[in-house]
Amino acid sequence: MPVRVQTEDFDVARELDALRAGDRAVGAVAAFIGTVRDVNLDARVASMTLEHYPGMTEKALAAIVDAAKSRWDIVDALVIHRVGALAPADQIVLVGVTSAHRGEAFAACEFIIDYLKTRAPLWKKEETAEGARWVDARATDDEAAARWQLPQRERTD
Amino acid sequence: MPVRVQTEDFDVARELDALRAGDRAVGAVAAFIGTVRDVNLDARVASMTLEHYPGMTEKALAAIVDAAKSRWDIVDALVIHRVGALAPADQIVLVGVTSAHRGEAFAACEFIIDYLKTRAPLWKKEETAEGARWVDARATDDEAAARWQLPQRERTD
Amino acid sequence: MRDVEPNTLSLVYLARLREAFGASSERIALPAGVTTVAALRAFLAARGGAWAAELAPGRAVRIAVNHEIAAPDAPVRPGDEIALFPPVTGG
Amino acid sequence: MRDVEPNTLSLVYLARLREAFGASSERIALPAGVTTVAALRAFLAARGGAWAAELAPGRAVRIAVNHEIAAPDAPVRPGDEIALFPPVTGG
Repeated sequence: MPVRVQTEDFDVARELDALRAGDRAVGAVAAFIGTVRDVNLDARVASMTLEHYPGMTEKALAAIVDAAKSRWDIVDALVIHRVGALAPADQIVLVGVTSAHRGEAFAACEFIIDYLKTRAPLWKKEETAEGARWVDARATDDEAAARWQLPQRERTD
Repeated sequence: MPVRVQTEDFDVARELDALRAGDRAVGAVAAFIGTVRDVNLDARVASMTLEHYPGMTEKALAAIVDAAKSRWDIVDALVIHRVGALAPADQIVLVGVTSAHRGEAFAACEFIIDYLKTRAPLWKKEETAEGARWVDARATDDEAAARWQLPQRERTD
Repeated sequence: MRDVEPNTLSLVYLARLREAFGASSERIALPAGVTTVAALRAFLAARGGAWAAELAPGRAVRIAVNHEIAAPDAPVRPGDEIALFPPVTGG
Repeated sequence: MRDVEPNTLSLVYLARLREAFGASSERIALPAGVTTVAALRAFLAARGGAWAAELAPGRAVRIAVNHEIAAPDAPVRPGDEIALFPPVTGG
């Protein structure tokens, strides 16, 4: 199963080992791990809650992985995204990509996380000393996704 | 210690956890793992030996990490490279980079592995059915390193 | 397209919109004249209060029809599951 | 610049060159007239056999002086550790 949404933490080594198991043509593994920062926009973050849209999230992540596989010559790719309550320094997301050579693995890995950040239905709510707040979408994430020149996602605003 | 040369295997999760421990400003970890492929240039690889130049290797890796740190706004970086006898699917090298945001982590991670492949004094010897052979340097590795537009390494050929 | 009562829509509200509307989902009869995503948005905004505020033209709202992000002119059909949510912030 | 006999060079051969030369290191007296990396390479090539073959002009050989890759016109000084090796293939 190339995508998972779960409340539990994950072991990066175990997940990447499983991803490349059974295919010895793999020579390169690129990985990205997103973690909870304790400071965001100058406010200290005490904890965070990740909400998602069950059903759609898995489909959106699978579609992003499929797009990466059709675009680059990679062997396999994996996305694990946590939901629920998280604390600073906790792992949030793992993207792993295997390929024969590193260039494809790096590009596909960065593509997947860029698209995940603009297309997967997940939302962060931070608890800070000033109260709880929903994290605002960042224009820089839209710009990062736009670099890949996929058709723009549909907008309804 | 941001660079290590060792015969032992490494645990990717433990190494990346240690790299980001103690700095909760880290929001992004980019990692690259190089592994032994069982096929290279059409010959099946039964095993591999990594030779290096003790003393210089550590200095070269540290210089590459320093160059990455001066070029990108990253928190920290790590390189572990194995030497000695390796089998197909074994881990060869780990590059890990931590930063507040992912763009810097990805760029610095790819920079480090590109430069490592052209500047660190390490050599692969493959044992195949047709006998042992030293792996030839790949022109594509030189091209990958050249993308970063550092001054060309000195050549004595 | 699920096995539901005819002529109803299943609406889902997420994150800030869920909190603002005080509901995570509801089932409504397909309103007369609502054949597109844009028309559904306008219909809900006409409820006033938080609905008007959150769904006002210009506010960044994403709408998914049956788990796919949809454009304003995308069709709305009986039995659809339609989700309204703010721009995503995962990863 | 190490604490060694005066007027010697410490030479190191690695990977394919180590095998071709049948040695991983040697210490030699600084040859008369050898003041640069290029001159040292020519001096070693003049030994003939594998030395001539591996160090012929046009063969890809990297030379490090005291652990730093050096250009052909880089100086060679007494006490230097000078390593000769093929293009690297780690990672």
